[in-house]
Amino acid sequence: MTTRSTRATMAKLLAVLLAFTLFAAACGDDGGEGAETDDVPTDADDVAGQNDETGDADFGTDDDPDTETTEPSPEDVPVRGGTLRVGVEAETDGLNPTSNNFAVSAYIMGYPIFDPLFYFDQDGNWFPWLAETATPSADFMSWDIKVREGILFHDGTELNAAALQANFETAITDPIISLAIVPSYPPENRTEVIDEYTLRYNLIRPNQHFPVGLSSQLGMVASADYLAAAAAEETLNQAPIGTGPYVLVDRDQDNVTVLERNENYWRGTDDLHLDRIEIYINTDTAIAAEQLGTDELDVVITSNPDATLTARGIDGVSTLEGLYSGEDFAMMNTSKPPFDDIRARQALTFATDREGYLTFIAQDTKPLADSMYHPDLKWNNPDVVQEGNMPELAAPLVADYCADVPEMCNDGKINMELQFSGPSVTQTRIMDLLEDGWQDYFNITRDLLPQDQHIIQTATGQWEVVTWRQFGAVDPDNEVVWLECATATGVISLNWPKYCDERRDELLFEQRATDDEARRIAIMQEIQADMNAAYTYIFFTHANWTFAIQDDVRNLCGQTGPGPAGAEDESITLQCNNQGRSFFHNVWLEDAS
Amino acid sequence: MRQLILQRLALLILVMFAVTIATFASINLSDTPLKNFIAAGAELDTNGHCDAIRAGEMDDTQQLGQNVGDCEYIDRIKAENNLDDDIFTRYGSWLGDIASGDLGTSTTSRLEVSSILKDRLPITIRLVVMTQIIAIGVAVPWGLAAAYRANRGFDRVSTFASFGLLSIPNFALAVILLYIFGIRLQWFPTRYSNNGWYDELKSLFIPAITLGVGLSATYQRLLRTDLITTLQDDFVHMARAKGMPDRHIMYRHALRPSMFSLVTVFGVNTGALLGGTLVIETIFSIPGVGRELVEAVIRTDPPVVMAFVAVIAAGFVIINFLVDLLYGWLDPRVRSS
Amino acid sequence: MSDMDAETTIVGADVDEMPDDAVEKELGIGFWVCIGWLATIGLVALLAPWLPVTSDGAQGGPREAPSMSHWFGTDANGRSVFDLTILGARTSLAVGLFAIIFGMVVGGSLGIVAGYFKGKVDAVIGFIFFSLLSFPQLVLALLIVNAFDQVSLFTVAITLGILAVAPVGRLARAATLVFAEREFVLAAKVIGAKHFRIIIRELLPNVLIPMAALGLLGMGVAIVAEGGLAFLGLSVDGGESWGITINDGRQSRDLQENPWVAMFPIGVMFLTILSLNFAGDRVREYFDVRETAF
Amino acid sequence: MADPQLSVRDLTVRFPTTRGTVQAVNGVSFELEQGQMLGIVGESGSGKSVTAKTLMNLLPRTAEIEGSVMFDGQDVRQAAADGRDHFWGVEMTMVFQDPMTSLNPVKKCGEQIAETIRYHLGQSKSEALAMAEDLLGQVGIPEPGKRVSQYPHELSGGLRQRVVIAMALACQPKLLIADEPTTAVDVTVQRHILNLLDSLREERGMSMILITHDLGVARGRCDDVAVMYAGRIVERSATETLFGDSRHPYTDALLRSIPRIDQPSHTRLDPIPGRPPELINPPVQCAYAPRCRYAQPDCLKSIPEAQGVEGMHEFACHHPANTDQGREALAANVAAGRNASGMPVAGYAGTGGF
Repeated sequence: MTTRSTRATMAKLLAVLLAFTLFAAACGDDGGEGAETDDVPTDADDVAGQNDETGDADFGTDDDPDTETTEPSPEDVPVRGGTLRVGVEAETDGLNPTSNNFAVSAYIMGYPIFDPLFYFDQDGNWFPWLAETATPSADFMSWDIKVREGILFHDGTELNAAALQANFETAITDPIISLAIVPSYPPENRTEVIDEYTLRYNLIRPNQHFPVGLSSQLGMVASADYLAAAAAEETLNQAPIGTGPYVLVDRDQDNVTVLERNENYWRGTDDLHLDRIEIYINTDTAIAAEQLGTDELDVVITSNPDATLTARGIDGVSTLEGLYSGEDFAMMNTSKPPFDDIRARQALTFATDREGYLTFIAQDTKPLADSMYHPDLKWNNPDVVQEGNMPELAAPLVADYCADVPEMCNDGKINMELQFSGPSVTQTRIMDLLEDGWQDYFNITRDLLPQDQHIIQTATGQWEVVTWRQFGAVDPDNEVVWLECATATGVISLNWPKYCDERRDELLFEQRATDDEARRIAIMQEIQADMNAAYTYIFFTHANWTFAIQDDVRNLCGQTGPGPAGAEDESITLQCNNQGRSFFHNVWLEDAS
Repeated sequence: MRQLILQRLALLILVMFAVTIATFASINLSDTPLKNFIAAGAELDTNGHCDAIRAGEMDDTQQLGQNVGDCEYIDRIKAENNLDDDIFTRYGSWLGDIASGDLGTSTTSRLEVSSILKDRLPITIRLVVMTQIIAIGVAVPWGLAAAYRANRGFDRVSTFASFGLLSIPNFALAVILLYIFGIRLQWFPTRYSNNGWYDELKSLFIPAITLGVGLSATYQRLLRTDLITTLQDDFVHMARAKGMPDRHIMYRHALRPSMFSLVTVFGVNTGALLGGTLVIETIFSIPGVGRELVEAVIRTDPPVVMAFVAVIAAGFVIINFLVDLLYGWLDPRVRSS
Repeated sequence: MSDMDAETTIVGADVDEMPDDAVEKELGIGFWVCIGWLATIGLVALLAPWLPVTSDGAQGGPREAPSMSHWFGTDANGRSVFDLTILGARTSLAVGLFAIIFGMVVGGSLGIVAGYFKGKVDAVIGFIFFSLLSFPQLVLALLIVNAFDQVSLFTVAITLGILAVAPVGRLARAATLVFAEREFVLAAKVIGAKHFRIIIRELLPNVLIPMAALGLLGMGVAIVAEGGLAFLGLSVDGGESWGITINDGRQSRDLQENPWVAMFPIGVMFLTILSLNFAGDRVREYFDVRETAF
Repeated sequence: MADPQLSVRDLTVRFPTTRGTVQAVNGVSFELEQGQMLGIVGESGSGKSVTAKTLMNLLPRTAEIEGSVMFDGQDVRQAAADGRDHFWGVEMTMVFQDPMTSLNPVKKCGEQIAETIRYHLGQSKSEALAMAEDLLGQVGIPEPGKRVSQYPHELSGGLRQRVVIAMALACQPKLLIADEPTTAVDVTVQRHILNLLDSLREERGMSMILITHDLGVARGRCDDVAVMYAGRIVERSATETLFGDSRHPYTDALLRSIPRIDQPSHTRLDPIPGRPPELINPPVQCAYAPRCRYAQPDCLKSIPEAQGVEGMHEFACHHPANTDQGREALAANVAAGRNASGMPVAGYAGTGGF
């Protein structure tokens, strides 16, 4: 009926936008409303297997003295049984990877249900999981993905090329998910079934990194029968069917999602230690962290500094903190006044209280950021310095601007709108803090919007200043989409500030065309300098996605994916804490009975 | 009796109209992402590309950036959402759906509103019932004890205490109790859980206490005042003259005729609680009606908001009707008139 | 509309020779203590712009314990909780006062008109009141507040004022029904006084007394409701109120390590609500107004 | 002579209030023999009901009580202090003036009677209900079987008072106190009720105290009458003595206010000029003096002691009526046109025909 499909469309429209956002910024700090699909397939030119970057950013770091990590010791003997209770910050609209946008909480629920086609090892290199091989053509214009034989979905149907194709076709015709993939494919003949288990993907540009894109939501494969059913009955988006080690048995929205061991798992069930995984939604993550102390949860995943601090303070709980998970920043819309004028952008930047942000908001759980890369990462340009806390420099700029554009000023201050999402205590605190710094030079009107609307207004350019979280991708090529001129125009722009710089475009595409790492580093460093000079972003801090874990939870970072076909036992240790995402299939509880 | 029921039914229907129209109007006043999106599309289409595309003179994929932003897509969304219809037409179509038993689908989770309601309502009802049991369970003995020795030591202290309890904002109490009993003492869980009835009861206990404390003070005060009046009645003296023990007189004679105000306020509060648990549900992460409603309002999910508000308002009317029936039980004089 | 506002008759106790212990009525010292507290808070709120208090910028480090320089300590953003409490009083009291005045003006007028004219007018107004009451209160507030782009003090006050209309109105109606039958009103009718004149001269002064008692209680309710909205994150944008400050300091970590952020405003709010409740109750008792259902 | 069944000695009841202490009952003494009927007569505020409520242990806890009350050799005040069970309701009981309010409106009549029986006599519910039905028959209620399951509001005033009486008699009390049992019922049923009480008393050999403001009601029923004024018994004697030869000017005035003394009055007392005195800090004088046609200056100086024949005819007056002393005082006041406290005094229109 009409109304239903309408609403569906509307919801999809929303989700589309979410799909684009690497952000969580706004809200991530507080209640993790964040949607992060950073693995947007792009025509990256890194060749499979040559991925020697060690940019496995999201790893337990040792640069923070407070951080403890749980390292599995060889003597540890797995204990079978028990229920792992995981707390996440937000609910997800659904768990159908071809039509729901996946944020952290969806990945937490989704990875155990769906095996991905590819994933990353400890060094950040991709390896095939459901896939057996990934074979590019000589010009990297097409890739043949062959899946392992004999794998069954939870509904008993077989994983084969047809299933793969069904997933791809559903995703690319879905208004949401298609946005992320359509640009990389030709209008016709996007996929071809080569044989029972092999599907060919045809691209419009050479891409050496194609499998990377199939490590996330887009690489999760659902049963074809299920997808057909879900297309007809949308509530099935809450009851996904995959091939994974755990099966969804119950889902009570906004409360708990329950998974149980898949006794027919294709890799065998010997290493699936947990009987059951329960994922709880708790929008107040500081309370969620307390629930570790009260033994109501075993693991809490959060980006909220208060929660991180709470977890650090609980006996018997350790934290696994990832500081390469992106950056928190404010940005300005350069497509309309006042921030089309660099003087206004500079004034705002100079007046920003970054030190206050570090002290009051981040509470030293995450370091100040100067650019889109953490200093530990090779891509970082150490010469770039994010300005701020220099209000004295703002005054002449504002006076100057107001003399030229009096209609944008009142009482010698520039009028601006500060848009943020909420309601959220942390967001409000951030706004209070920023406003304290800015209000001497700007007349600030606040615009508090619900998450969805905040994203839409931002994507459609109906904003002046927002706070955001973004970047942090393993490969810099994945950042191109946020920075290129092509996405600075249109109804929806992924280049949020709508800032187009021809020179930067050239650099971005040069980077994409080469596999010379030194050159790529040089390019990225230059781009960081350009971004800094354009005054479109005001970086605050690097983000910190924290896993807070009870000590009896073992092996979070020792989990493995399948080895090469025919040698599945030669399992590969997985990357741990990937921007708040994790698997749980090899985890065990020390005190499970 | 039949007339009373018919009258109440008419009232119920009228109230439903008033409440849903008001809700529909206010939820449609809110900006929705959709409206903003279409507005953005229209803003960018100043040079009339969409008209050109509609006329088939232009290839739509080249215009307006991304494919979702294309004209066809915008047109389709507008049509599907009846955005060109006026608000009355849209309200009418909502009513039509309701009349045919279709509460619609959430605009975000795409779940049937009826199934969301089926999940949420029982939890809130259980919370409200627990709250009222606690409130009444405390208030009745307390009111009896206070009225029994009115204006004496216990009564004075209890009057003071009741003012105190009445004056604690329940969100503040929630925060304090959650901290003390959930986190420090760990006697009760800090969030809703429902592994069996005992588990659920336990997890709803502190929220119910939080809501019940203020209510019990309200009830106690009403009951005490009425009891003091009743205790001056001759039939109470008569009962004493008959040598009935005090306990018997308090419970069997004085209590029932003194419950009118209490029952009235009890009814009003039960109705009000159905829609009044939202702050507590938010604080204690209880997936009940209130929390869902808050979230639905914030994310602008009209079908959910409409259905939930309608159910709560209906509950209010029905409970008040039941209270009217209860008067009859309390006092046979009402019954016969 | 319903039986809820039916006047309950107090069964006359046969006190016969028993001395009537109805002491000479007085408001009592408690009442004046409460009024004193309210006056102090009100005065401080009124004078806040001229007091050395500010919510702009950090006054100290984050979450500093109470000290001589920050009597109530500082919050997570390093702002003085004492200052926030004073500035919050401005919002909370203004919202409470405005809401109840709105409720008294609108609800009171409707209630008196309904009670005076009775009949169809009464039925219509009674229906409006009943509908307003059957609307879940905070949800109604939520809907109204959500419909505004920018939540200002005025928005919140009007919203809570709308909530106050029905309870105040029903009380005014019930009181009017009683007084409309009294001799002085009947006498005025007999001598042909105009309706408007009767309402203003004869009814209003009498109906105002119970309304004033309810007004004090209602102001407390409005202040708490504002706090509730703040807890849902929907109070005044960028403003300070007790609810907002309490909400800022309510997380368990705050309660454990820096309870002052939430506890001081809770204490001040509690005392204020207590004073309003107590003073309202005394006024009610003083003028012998029966405790009402709402 | 054996001890009387009920003996009240120097009963004093005070109520502390914020304005001062109310002297509700002041040194009241009287006796009642088994099977006899005593009338206590007085205006509102004379202390008659307080006296009755003292016997019934119905006074508020704030009341300060002195003196002794003995019933059948048992100390009633001690029983009250001990919270004795099965004393009130079994030994003695009371009927109140207003049957509309003395029945619990929310309980069925039968139930209200039965609960007493069940509690005191330990009968089962059905037995008690059967007994209740029987009692209703005894007090002359038609169709008792139907009445048992009716609510009080479904009965007429007269029937209700009969239900109250049945309720009071449920446990065969030895003493029944009837506090203005007919004031609230219809004129036509007053006599029926009084006669019913009288015959029940005789049947059961029960003692009774009839409290009334109407001397006419007492006449012909009561063996003795005590007249109370301002918390004191001002005159006490056998009924016939009182009617024939009253001594206290107050009694005299009461008698004069009854137009036809040989018929039960259905009119209220004609008001005696003035109002009963304040009971808080009363001046040391005869309380009746301000309203007394006989009052002389000495009446304003001291409270008259009881005189006359103890146990037969006692009165407390400096200038008793129907004595020479009284006649002199009255004549002097009539001559002066006013009494000692300034109240205007005129001669009676007719001579008293007693």
